[in-house]
Amino acid sequence: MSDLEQAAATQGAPPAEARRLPRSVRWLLEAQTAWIFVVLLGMIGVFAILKPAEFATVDNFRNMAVDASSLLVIAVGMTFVIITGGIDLSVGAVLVFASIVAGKAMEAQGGNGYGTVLLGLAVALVAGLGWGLLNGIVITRSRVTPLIVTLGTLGMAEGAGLLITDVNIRSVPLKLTDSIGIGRLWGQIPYLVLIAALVTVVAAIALALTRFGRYTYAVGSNAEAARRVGVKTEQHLIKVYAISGMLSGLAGFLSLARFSTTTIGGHSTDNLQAIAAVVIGGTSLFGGIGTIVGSVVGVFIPVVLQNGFIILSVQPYWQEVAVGAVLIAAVYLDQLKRRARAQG
Amino acid sequence: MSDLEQAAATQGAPPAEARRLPRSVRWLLEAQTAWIFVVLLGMIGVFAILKPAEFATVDNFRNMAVDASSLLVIAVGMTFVIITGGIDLSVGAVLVFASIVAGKAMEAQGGNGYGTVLLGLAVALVAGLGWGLLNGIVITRSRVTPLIVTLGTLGMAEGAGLLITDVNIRSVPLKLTDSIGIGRLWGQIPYLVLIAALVTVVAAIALALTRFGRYTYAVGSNAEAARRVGVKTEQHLIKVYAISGMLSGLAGFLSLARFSTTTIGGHSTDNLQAIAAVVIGGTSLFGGIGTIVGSVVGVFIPVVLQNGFIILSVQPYWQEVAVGAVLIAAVYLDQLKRRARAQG
Amino acid sequence: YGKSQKTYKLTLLQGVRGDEFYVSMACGAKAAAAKLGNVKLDVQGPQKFDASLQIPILNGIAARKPDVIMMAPTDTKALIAPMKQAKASGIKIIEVDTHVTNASISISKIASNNILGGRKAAVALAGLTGKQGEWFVMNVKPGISTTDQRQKGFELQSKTYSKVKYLGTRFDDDDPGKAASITSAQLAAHPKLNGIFGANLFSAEGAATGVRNAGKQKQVKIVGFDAGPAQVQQLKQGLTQALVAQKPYDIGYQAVQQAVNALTGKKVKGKIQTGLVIVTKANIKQPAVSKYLYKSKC
Amino acid sequence: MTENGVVLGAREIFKSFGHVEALRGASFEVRGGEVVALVGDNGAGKSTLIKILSGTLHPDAGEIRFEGRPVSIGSPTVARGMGLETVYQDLALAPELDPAANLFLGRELVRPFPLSLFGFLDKPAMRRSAAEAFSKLGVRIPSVTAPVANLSGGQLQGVAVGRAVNWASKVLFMDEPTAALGVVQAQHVLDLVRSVRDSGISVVFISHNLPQVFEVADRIEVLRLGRRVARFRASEATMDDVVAAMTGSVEQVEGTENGQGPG
Amino acid sequence: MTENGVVLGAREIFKSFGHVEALRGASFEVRGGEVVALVGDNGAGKSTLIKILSGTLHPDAGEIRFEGRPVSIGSPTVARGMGLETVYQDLALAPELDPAANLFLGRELVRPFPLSLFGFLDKPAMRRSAAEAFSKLGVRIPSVTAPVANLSGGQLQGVAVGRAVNWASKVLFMDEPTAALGVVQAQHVLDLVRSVRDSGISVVFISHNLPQVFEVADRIEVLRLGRRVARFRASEATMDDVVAAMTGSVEQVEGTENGQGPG
Ligand SMILES: Nc1ncnc2c1ncn2[C@@H]1O[C@H](COP(=O)(O)OP(=O)(O)OP(=O)(O)O)[C@@H](O)[C@H]1O
Ligand SMILES: Nc1ncnc2c1ncn2[C@@H]1O[C@H](COP(=O)(O)OP(=O)(O)OP(=O)(O)O)[C@@H](O)[C@H]1O
Ligand SMILES: [Mg+2]
Ligand SMILES: [Mg+2]
Repeated sequence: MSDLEQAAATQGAPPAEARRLPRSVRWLLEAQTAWIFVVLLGMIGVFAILKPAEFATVDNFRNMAVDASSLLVIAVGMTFVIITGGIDLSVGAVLVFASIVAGKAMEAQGGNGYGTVLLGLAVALVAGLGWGLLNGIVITRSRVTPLIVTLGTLGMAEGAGLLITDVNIRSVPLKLTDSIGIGRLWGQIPYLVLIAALVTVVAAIALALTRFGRYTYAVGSNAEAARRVGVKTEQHLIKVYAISGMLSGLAGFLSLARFSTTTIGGHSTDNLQAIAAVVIGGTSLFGGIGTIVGSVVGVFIPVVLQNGFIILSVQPYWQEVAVGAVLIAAVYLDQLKRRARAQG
Repeated sequence: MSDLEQAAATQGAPPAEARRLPRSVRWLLEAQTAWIFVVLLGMIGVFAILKPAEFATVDNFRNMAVDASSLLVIAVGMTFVIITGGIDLSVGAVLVFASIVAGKAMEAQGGNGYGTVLLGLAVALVAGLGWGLLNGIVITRSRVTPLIVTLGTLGMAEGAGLLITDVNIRSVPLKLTDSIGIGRLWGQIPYLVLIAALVTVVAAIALALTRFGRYTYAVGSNAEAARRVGVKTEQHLIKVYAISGMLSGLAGFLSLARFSTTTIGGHSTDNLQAIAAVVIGGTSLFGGIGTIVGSVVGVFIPVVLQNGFIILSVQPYWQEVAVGAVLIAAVYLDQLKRRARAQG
Repeated sequence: YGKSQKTYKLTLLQGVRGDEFYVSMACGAKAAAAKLGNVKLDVQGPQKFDASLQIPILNGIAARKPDVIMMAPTDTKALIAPMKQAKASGIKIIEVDTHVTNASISISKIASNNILGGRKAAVALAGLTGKQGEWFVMNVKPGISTTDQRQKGFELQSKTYSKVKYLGTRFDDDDPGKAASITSAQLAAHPKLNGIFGANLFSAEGAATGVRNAGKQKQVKIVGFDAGPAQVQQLKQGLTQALVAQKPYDIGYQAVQQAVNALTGKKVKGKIQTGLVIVTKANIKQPAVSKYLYKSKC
Repeated sequence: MTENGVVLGAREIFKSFGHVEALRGASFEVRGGEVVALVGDNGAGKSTLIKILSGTLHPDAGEIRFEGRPVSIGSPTVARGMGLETVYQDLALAPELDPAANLFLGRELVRPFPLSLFGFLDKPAMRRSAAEAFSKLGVRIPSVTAPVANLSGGQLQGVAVGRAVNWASKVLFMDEPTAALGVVQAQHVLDLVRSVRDSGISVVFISHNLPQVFEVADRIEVLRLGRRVARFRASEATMDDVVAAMTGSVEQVEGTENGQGPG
Repeated sequence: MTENGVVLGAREIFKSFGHVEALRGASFEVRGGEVVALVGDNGAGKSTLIKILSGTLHPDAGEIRFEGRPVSIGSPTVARGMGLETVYQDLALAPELDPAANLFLGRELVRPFPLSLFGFLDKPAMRRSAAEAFSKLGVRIPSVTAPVANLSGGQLQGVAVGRAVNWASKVLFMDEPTAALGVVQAQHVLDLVRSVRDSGISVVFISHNLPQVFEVADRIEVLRLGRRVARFRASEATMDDVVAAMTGSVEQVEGTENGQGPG
């Protein structure tokens, strides 16, 4: 037995009960995000018990999932950005910009078929990608802090979008609304939810299992160290901001499909909502730590709270107070449990 | 000559020219914030040359100063918070809450004299202080990250304010509006500006010259180290958030005086504006670095840009694009110059 | 020297920029300016309907010293001081759409009545639902005078219907997504819900999306406010069933006329009320109605 | 002072981090006016023990006695109040502050009344006495007014040592204070340790550099896997004895010291 | 290889940080298959020189030759490509990653085709070979899958050393690799240095611990105030010679080595 193994055997061994559980369950229990997930389940449980007929219905869950989908897409990109120790305030503005240019493109193309829809998707993605690249390049070249750069591009994207059209575009192809906007796979799973879920799963895999994800953590944990071992940190940061931009573009397209119109001016708090979701999910604003699963939970907690409180007919102002308080409590509980686990 | 002095003489000596300048000038040149200040002066210069008759008037500068005053008060508190490595999202909501309770208190008291005004001031300050203390206590006790805690209290303060009244209070004593709101010292200096300037100067001195300021930097630089040398870091953090809350309360009172009504619909972007101002001014979001003077400049840059562009009759959307771009450029220039200076 | 006509500098300060209501108002103003010929019109507006954002812009405009500022004050009190200041520097002021409580500042007030608009919305909803059921208002956020008044008007009128249960107001922070999710939840909580008043564009849009998500288009009727292209599109698609339209084009047109009247020494009307129109799928084609649909471009 | 002249004593200290048991019943003593070296392998628990004695960590179990009375060192402030100062292994410096500020951190000099009421700092005085303290130590620092972030490893350590020496009045803990120091600077620190001892302050000296240990220490205590396994009079032990204890090839009976009986 | 067997040579390197001149014309040579110690006082410029040779910093002036050809080491990737690996004084570890991830950082093992296209990490393989590498080094690490943030100083250093040793193929730079190591672990590292050397890789060994230096080094180069002031054959020099050079009381003529003529 080598020193290392010996050390592991005496010091690092998991407690006996955990060893008896199957690997996947153990992983779930030990995962960083497990507890905030439990908190979310707890909330759902409470609401379901209080209002089983109204809250705990397939329809209601489906609606909540749809409500969360576009923010989820943004929050996924934001997770990568925040893990690198950065921040992206421009997401909402890029969303609006992308939906404007995509709408314009589809309007110009005319037609009402899948071709037009695909064109719109491509334009939205490219528009988002463009702003993301701009963010990444300016951040790495100028070394101006991401908060300022993305605040600047926020204004620029918003202004540029409004210059293209200062009113909401309305002639979105019906096909788009019917298919993605309100369509459901097998009549059950809304395509909006499906797309968001797909993006989330791919991102979660990329972050947890690939070299790209590893470098994302490394850059956020110690950028200088990453650079010294040969990670192209600047290139990597550009990629990360590009992804965040592109996902904002996708969210813009989804919002176009859902509302069948651009929603200029309706996304000024998207950035804060996404950041909050990511942080609720346990990602550190200082970088190096975080998971996609956490961000998913972080997106759903406010959605579930709001839905649940409305169903409980809580007064709107009381609701705000309650959401604020429960939010803090949820994150606190999460930390408490995690710390307790760390103490063994 | 001791080793240390020897080393200082050979290595750390300032360049000859700097040594010949008087101390105060040298200090200004070497101060961290000098360059962003030069950038601001440059902007003012450009606008003044382009539109001397309209931009470079006493009236216009006075108006800009008034416009900046209440954000400045908030940004001063935010500077302390960010230097500790924290963040305070609740400022705008606390502002609204404080102006509501102060308005209610003055309404209840009735009367139109200085007594009523002072009561309002006291109530606003206490209300702000209360939320600030809550922020600080929850952050230090629960160890939940400040972003989440202050996001929670944002919702709570907003909801609580609206529970008290969801229509704007309009019966603000005339004395308040006439004196603080639109009054001017010697017919020249608006009291709003005077109060903001006073707060700023006191805060700048406290941060730069007192033990309180030193501990603020220390906590942001290395909280664990500060704790180990006996700094009561938790107590200090509570004080810092209390100050931020109290200044938000003051800003609420000022806004009451200026608008003669509570502005419960506004202020949702005050937090981001204040954070941006502080960061433009060179304070690091990671803590340990920053100055009040920088934040002052950071508050004024967007104000001057907007005012200048309006006077130049730039289209509103182009304005947004331009403000975004110039913002990035300004901070970039600042960094470039600072780096060049560091390279000697 | 030939007798050259003097050019008048006018500025329109909107309550919020990019909103089709104000775009149409600007269109009306531009049309009037083009017709008169000797008017140079500049349009500015804050990003949000917010006094603290509008005042710096007003100050900037005042520094440029146009002859007349036509403006929609975003607060009835907050704007008094800066408007007074602008007036003191010799600029004439016309209030459009909204006004401050101090009536002596402006030379003319041109507006439609938002409380009345809210009442009309309730009347329209009553017509659609047979004066019975459960209703609520989807609104932006408290503290905005125009939407507050619409909500108030709606509430006053709804309470006159004995078979209507008024569920109160929910706020969406001008986020259509939030409006949609609130609507979903309201539908889950109140199965008998059959009427929603969306007090502004995103509120109506989000409410419609929420109803569509829940698949309850048949049961729930939605009345929106304003008649921008997006709202009209919703109406045509059957997402909303009625719109309360103001006449912003007229407001803008009249404002420029009054401004020039004032500058040329002609008689100025101190107060002009422009009316309100209810737009439904049935009447939208009628020229008397369609001419009041808002413009997205001039 | 007390029996045996023990100033500070720890008995049967336990401390775990999650599943890692850093200390498993460690004991330790510091006597008046001595230099005691605390040695042990990496991960033996030396730093953890020091952090507990300086109030930075709290033991899970165990007793601490100071000048004969049982005490609870609840916070670093308590420890400082008792005259215990520490050079931490991670140095515990604030990188954005300058050397003078770091030296006086938590003990700032303030200007005379009435400015003292507001806590106005006397920066020139602090700068002056910091410069003195460092030159006494022979630490060369490019500038007392630039942030310590860019100092070399050795310079940083100099700042940390300077700070602790400046303030200690009873016991000075030094957790590998010479690890990053050059030969000359290390010699300065060893001289300093002796002169601190000669001024009546006890020094706890942690180091992996056994020649240095034997150069300054009066006594040596050896920690292994979270327990004290041996104590030596430096004058009577050899390096091989110490290494044998550290690696576990020999274990003394607790309480004896180089064959001395307890007491 | 080239004249004198010099693998890597630096001549007249200058580097300033603001007003601080860290290197003022420093020269340095590494020959094939040797252990060369680079010694000097705190702040002498050792770390700066190493960072320049490993592509982390760029010199203001000066020439670098690798295997006889002048080269420009523009980035750490270039240096790694040339077979140069470094244990940095600040260790350059990512605290939030685990030891295995740190060991393979920048050189991750990926799963076989087609998963390799997407850069899927082969975590079990990395964990296994990391465990092997560490056990070879004798570094005890509580867990290869927990973040390194909470490791003790010595354990951290073990991780950094393990990483560099694992990858070096021409020259291994070690900037104070034993500073935080226990006696036993330090001995492990010294053994390792020798076995690396014996496998034909040159080692540059920076340390303030002169006994260790004399134990492993074939040659010793001395840096003082940013310049090379002396070179010794370890077998022919004494500690006093080296200390004298470091402190400036004796200065060799550049280019000579223990009295040897140049060439
Ligand atoms: N905050 C912490 N969290 C988790 N484990 C810790 C923590 N601090 C120390 N440990 C673990 O406790 C054990 C003892 O650590 P300690 O730092 O006291 O050792 P040491 O004797 O000082 O070693 P070194 O000579 O390397 O500095 C080690 O296994 C270490 O990994
Ligand atoms: N990034 C930097 N910015 C400013 N000054 C620096 C920087 N890096 C090093 N220096 C300065 O350059 C000089 C040489 O530093 P270096 O780290 O190379 O010394 P060293 O020989 O490695 O010392 P030590 O033995 O203490 O590690 C020191 O005075 C140091 O303060
Ligand atoms: Mg230690
Ligand atoms: Mg070094």
